Amino acid sequence: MSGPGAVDVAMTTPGGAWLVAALAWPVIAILLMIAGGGRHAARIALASMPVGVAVAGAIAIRVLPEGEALVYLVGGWAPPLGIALRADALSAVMMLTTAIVICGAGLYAYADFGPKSGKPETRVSLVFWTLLIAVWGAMNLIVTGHDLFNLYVALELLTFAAVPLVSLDGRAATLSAALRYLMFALLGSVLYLLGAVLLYGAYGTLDITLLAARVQPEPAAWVAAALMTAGLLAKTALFPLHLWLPPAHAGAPPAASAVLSALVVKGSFFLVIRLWFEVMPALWSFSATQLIAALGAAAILYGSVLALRQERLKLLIAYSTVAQIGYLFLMFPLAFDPATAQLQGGVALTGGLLQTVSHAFAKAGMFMAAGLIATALGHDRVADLAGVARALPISVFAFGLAGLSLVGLPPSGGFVAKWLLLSAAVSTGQWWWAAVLVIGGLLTGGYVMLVLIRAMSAAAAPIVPLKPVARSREGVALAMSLCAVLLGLLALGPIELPAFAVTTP
Amino acid sequence: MSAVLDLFTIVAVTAGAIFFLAGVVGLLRFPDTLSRLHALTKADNVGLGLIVIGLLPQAGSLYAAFKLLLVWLLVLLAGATVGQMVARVARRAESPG
Amino acid sequence: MSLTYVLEVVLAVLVLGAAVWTIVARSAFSSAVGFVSYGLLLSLVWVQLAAVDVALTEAAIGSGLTGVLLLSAAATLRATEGTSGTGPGLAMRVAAAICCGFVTVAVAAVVLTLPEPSPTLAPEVVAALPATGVGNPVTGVLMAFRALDTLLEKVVLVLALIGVWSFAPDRYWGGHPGLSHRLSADGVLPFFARTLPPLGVLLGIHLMWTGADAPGGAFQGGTVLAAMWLLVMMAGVRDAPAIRERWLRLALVSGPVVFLAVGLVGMLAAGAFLAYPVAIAKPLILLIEVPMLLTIALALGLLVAGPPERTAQSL
Amino acid sequence: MSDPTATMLLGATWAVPLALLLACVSGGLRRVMPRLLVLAPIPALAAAIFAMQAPALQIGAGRLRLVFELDGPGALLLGVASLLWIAAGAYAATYMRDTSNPGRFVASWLMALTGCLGVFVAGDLVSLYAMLAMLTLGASGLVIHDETPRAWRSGSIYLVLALLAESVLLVGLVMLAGEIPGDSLAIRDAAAALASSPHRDLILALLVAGFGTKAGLVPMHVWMPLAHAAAPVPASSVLSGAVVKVGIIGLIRFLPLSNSLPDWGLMLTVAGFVTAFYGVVIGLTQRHPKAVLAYSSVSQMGVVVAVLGMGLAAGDATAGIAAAFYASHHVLVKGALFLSVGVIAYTGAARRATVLIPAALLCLGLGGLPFTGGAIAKFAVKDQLDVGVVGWLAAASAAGTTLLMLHFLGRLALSGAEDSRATASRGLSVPWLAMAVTALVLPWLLYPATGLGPVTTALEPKALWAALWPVAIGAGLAFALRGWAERMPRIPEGDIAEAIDHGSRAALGWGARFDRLDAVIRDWSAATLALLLTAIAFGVALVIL
Amino acid sequence: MNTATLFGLCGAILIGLGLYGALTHPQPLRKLIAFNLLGSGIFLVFGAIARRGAWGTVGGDPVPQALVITAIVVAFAATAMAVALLERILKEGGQTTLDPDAPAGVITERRDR
Repeated sequence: MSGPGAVDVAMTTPGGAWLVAALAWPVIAILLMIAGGGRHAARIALASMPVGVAVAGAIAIRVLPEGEALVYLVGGWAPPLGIALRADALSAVMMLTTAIVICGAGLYAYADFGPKSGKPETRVSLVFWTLLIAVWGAMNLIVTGHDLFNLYVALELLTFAAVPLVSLDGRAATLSAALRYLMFALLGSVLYLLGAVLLYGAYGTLDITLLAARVQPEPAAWVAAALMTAGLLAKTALFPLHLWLPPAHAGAPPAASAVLSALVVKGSFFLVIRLWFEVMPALWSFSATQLIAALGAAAILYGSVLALRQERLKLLIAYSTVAQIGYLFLMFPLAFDPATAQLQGGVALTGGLLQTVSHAFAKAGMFMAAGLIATALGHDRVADLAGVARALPISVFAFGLAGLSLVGLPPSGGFVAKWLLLSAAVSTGQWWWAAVLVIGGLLTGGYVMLVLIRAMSAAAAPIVPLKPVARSREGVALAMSLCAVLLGLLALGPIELPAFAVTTP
Repeated sequence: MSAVLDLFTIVAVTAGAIFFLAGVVGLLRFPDTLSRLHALTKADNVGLGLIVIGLLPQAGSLYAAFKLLLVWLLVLLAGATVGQMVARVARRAESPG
Repeated sequence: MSLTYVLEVVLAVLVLGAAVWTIVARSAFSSAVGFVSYGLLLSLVWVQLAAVDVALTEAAIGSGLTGVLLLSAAATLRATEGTSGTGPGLAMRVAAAICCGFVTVAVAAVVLTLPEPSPTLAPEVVAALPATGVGNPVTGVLMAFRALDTLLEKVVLVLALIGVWSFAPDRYWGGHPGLSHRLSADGVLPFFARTLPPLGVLLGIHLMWTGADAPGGAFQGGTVLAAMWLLVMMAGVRDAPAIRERWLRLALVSGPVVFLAVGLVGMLAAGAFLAYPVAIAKPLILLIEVPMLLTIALALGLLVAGPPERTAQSL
Repeated sequence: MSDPTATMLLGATWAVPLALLLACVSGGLRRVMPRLLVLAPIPALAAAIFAMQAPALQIGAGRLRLVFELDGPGALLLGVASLLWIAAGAYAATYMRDTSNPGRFVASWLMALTGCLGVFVAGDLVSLYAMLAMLTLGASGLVIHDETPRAWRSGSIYLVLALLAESVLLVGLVMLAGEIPGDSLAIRDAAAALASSPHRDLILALLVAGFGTKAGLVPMHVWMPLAHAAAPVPASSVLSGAVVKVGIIGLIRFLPLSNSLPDWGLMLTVAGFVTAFYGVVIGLTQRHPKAVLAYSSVSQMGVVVAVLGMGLAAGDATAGIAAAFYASHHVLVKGALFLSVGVIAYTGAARRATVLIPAALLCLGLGGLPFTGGAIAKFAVKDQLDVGVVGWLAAASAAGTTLLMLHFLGRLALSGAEDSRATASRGLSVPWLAMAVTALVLPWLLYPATGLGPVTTALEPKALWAALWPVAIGAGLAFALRGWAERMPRIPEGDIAEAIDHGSRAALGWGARFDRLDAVIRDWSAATLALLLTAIAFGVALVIL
Repeated sequence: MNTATLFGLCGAILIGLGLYGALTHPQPLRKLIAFNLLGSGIFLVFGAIARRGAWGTVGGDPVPQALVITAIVVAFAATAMAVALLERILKEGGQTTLDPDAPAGVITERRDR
């Protein structure tokens, strides 16, 4: 049945039910874990992961080939009354990334948080797995949600899942990091909510497609756009709103850091894309796109320099995230078409998306490798890494490969992304962004090499790991980094990269 | 008939209001916590009681009247409890040791 | 200039006054007290805005439960108030005031320039309401048109609870939240806590039941139940349950489980996820709301009770 | 050899070393790897011999597909470079036997090897850039290998300059890619598109700056003396012999030689000769034989660039192959001479002649002594350099080179082992002698393949005289100035590198400022204010466009 | 000025107040209270919008009203989380301000959990 109030011809497309599956399975898994208790949580989580991968794959197979979006009207109620779910190419790519990274994190974390036989339920054994799957579910909702308020709930879901992950080890430092993260994230999401409220007041709907058709350049839209953008940037930790990120990401357990840095910040970034490219592509002025990219550029330079100055490996990686987030925002001015004064999908958007995905894999690999190094050494002082390369060659190799992608050297996905962004900058004649890309690459190379050279230098005495490091976990880290590198080989295929262009209704 | 009832209402409610006023004055003017409390709880309970009684004739149905009485009862209960607790705290605070 | 309008202006002034008080109050405790009264005034505002359901929710959750949380936190944290420093300097405060003022002005400008006639979904809701079998449009929106939000928000509650629990020290995991320290049999509060709950439970269920057609619903009902439970726990009549209890976990998830199950059945029976066959829409909604009431009551109560602070053995 | 196999060789050129590199992840393989280094470049040698006419190897179908192919200059340089890598690999197996950190050495070595040989077969922009990056990472690993403070400094300066060069190149390549019509990033199409591009000058500037740094053009030469002096002997041998040639091949491939650009030609020629003489002058002030050799490399690359400059000015396409031939001779000679430095360190006074005599032949050969490989190399570029004043400059640089190389010979003679009966192990002396012989003979065998004319013309009296007199002058000067070397001012290796140190120190100071700034920005109130300001800024940006 | 506009403006002011409190108060708990103020201000604006959407017998657009109910519950959950975190930090003797903690999250000697 279809809501009588339907103004819009939105219809559930064949295969749309997969979107329901993408939301339902994580909820089921979470409820099962809570009911089943921590002794079974790990098994339930790992068992449900194949399902999640399958669902993500099924959606990708339907969406990616010809970029036709899947739509599902929940309860059969068409917007504006009901809520629609919609998955386009962007969603599919993000879904796949989420699936792979979280599966990696799960396998990696099993040794830390897996069930201890005979023992009663422990705190982490329930909390970690529940929240890990919750992050997955929240990401799925964020990339498929098509209703601004529904997306607000998704954002909060993501925050509530992410914050406890930060303070999982219960040390005072990480607890305050978590509190800072929670408070700032809440500020961000209420600003987003305020914007959504104003949009409803002006246009009487929260559905993205309907809004895109109704939004006019007028005060309501301007204020809403500004507030929502700022709020989302706060959750994405774009410079100068990164206060919470370094301690939070550096303090969390490695598997959690990987998920936080690779995915969670991308959730709110994804909504920025939706907002700018889909809800109000015609609202943005040239100066606005320049402004957001200027923040990105500042983040790149600033974050990289601070990464160079960190004494702790995990903080270095966290600041590298601050810097890498900056790259994501360079695509906005490059996607701005002065002729139509519109943001348009194309090479720039593809580059930005590719940067998002390859950074997700690279950063996951880096944090996992760093975690193993820290476990083996008992510390993660960059200055004292000598000899690690011989003790943990695979981990260091994984770190190196991830670095390759962050620096943007071929054949990594990072390179292709950089190449696309550069060519977009050149073709639109915005040299300054090209310069930023290049300098950022140099600085990144600086801190990656800093770590690698230290790790490869000979130790006074060969290192004996404090704790044995399982080959399988090194393997997971390596796999993540390999994904980042092999992503570049996608570009070898005949895939029509601009196929990722957002289909503005 | 209804005029009488209205008159009754007016009288009762006004009386109740006066009790409230007295209670507030007591709250503001009395020297120590306990007597303040005494004034407040008593005056308010009686005041609310009068108002409720006054409103009973205006309540359209028996059900509504019952609800009004229930409200009064609940307030009495809560007022008594809270008064007790505050009094204990006050005594603990004023007589150290 | 009608009398009600004057009253509304007074109300607005009172609300703003209470708000200012919570900001400028010297101690966190009095600020929290201010927030509670602010919340109660706000629920009157909601009534004036013809949103009785919201008024109930605001009074129960926005003012009531949040108030309990803030008050107890203020009591606990009183010790640290001095340590947090004096906050930013004058220049920062001025800059902050200017920026916040700017935001206020911007929002106000939008409020004043909202289009006439205002876009509204009320007609659509009224038109579609019969298909849901419920009479209260708000409940209709919550349980049918935007059921997904409601379902997810149950998940949010449960997840937040897991988060709160995760802040417990490892040694207390599985134990009791730290509300009551000793079980006292006598005293006024315990008496109160024995007398009131039966009535409160009745009221809670009543609110949930009438919510279908009149103001009210699972949230408001659940909140009342949660309040009763908290009263019982705080008075020490019953100890807070150990969070490792299997029944507790099962009861917690029961709401979302049933909701999700009905939703999935809807895919087969009514052709869409979270769609109800028109014939049995209302019974289904009630079927969902009963376990939801339980989940909400438990989740809200435990969220206030906080993370476990005593091992399960130490009763 | 059939085409498909030859095409496969193009892939094996870089795939085989890469496979060995990946194998280093396993500790067991890492231990035997030093003995396998000598095998890694063999596919490249085969490719250089057989794969010149082979069809290009294409990987992938998209616009960013990888293309590998071999043109004349590429084949020439690939062949001699692989020879040097083989010899140096054998040499390293012995020389690095008891190094502290063999794992990193082989890893860096194979990385540099992959990149260096890969550059010569790279047929498209992406794979070219990839190989350059790989080369940089490996080479810097080799430079810092000894982990002395000197090595760290040289390594980091090298890394910074190389990455800088690559970034500049990347921008140039991306711009160039924008000019290529249709879906192709092949280097030949890019070079074709360059000449007619509206951004021609900007792109050329970027490319010349990038490849120029790689080839050590003054003033981007700083890294070369530092790196080559700091690296272990076999490493500096390949660095100075083979690795610097990636800059040359880059210039050869991208400069639009077939259509004349007088301004750019002149500019390059001037830059080339400045570099040539600068290298000689500074080199004369150096004490360490490896430093002297490094400066001679700077000078020689200057000559090659001058050749290309003249070719570009005249629009003479043969300049490419001529420059490549001249450069390939330098590969062999410089590689051999660096090896000799390691050999003589283990050779006592009694047997010193066995090292010095071949070294002397090579040195004079570099100056152009008739009948040496150097003579034919100089002869190959006469068409470019034998015109008017340039001819005199070329002759002067030849004389200067002779002088510099004799200075090197002197320093080499002083750096022998104390024990007069000491003798270098076969593992060192055999590769060195082999390279020496190759350097003297191979150019004569290769010359016909370049299609620059018959060898016999190089043996006519006129040609012999033209080759002889600059060498004689140089030798005369050396005799006249003997002993002056001690009185020369002492200029540190990498002369102007001091400036870079000052720069880096200043940078560190700035870093500390960043830390303080971060403490401010990450203060809660400041960040929240920033949040509001961001919102307001976007609002303003939206309202007033 | 009608009821909706009156309380809409009231909400706008509350938003400003909340932001100011969240920005300037040193204690996290006060920030939290301010944050709740900010939230309720936003809800109030939404309520005003709902009121403007009154139609026939329906006193206000029910969709925003329903959304506000959901949002209130979410805000409560957030507050509960923050309070729990705050009290735990107090017990751990951690700092109860939100200002940058230089060594946050660094791994000193790894303690086994």
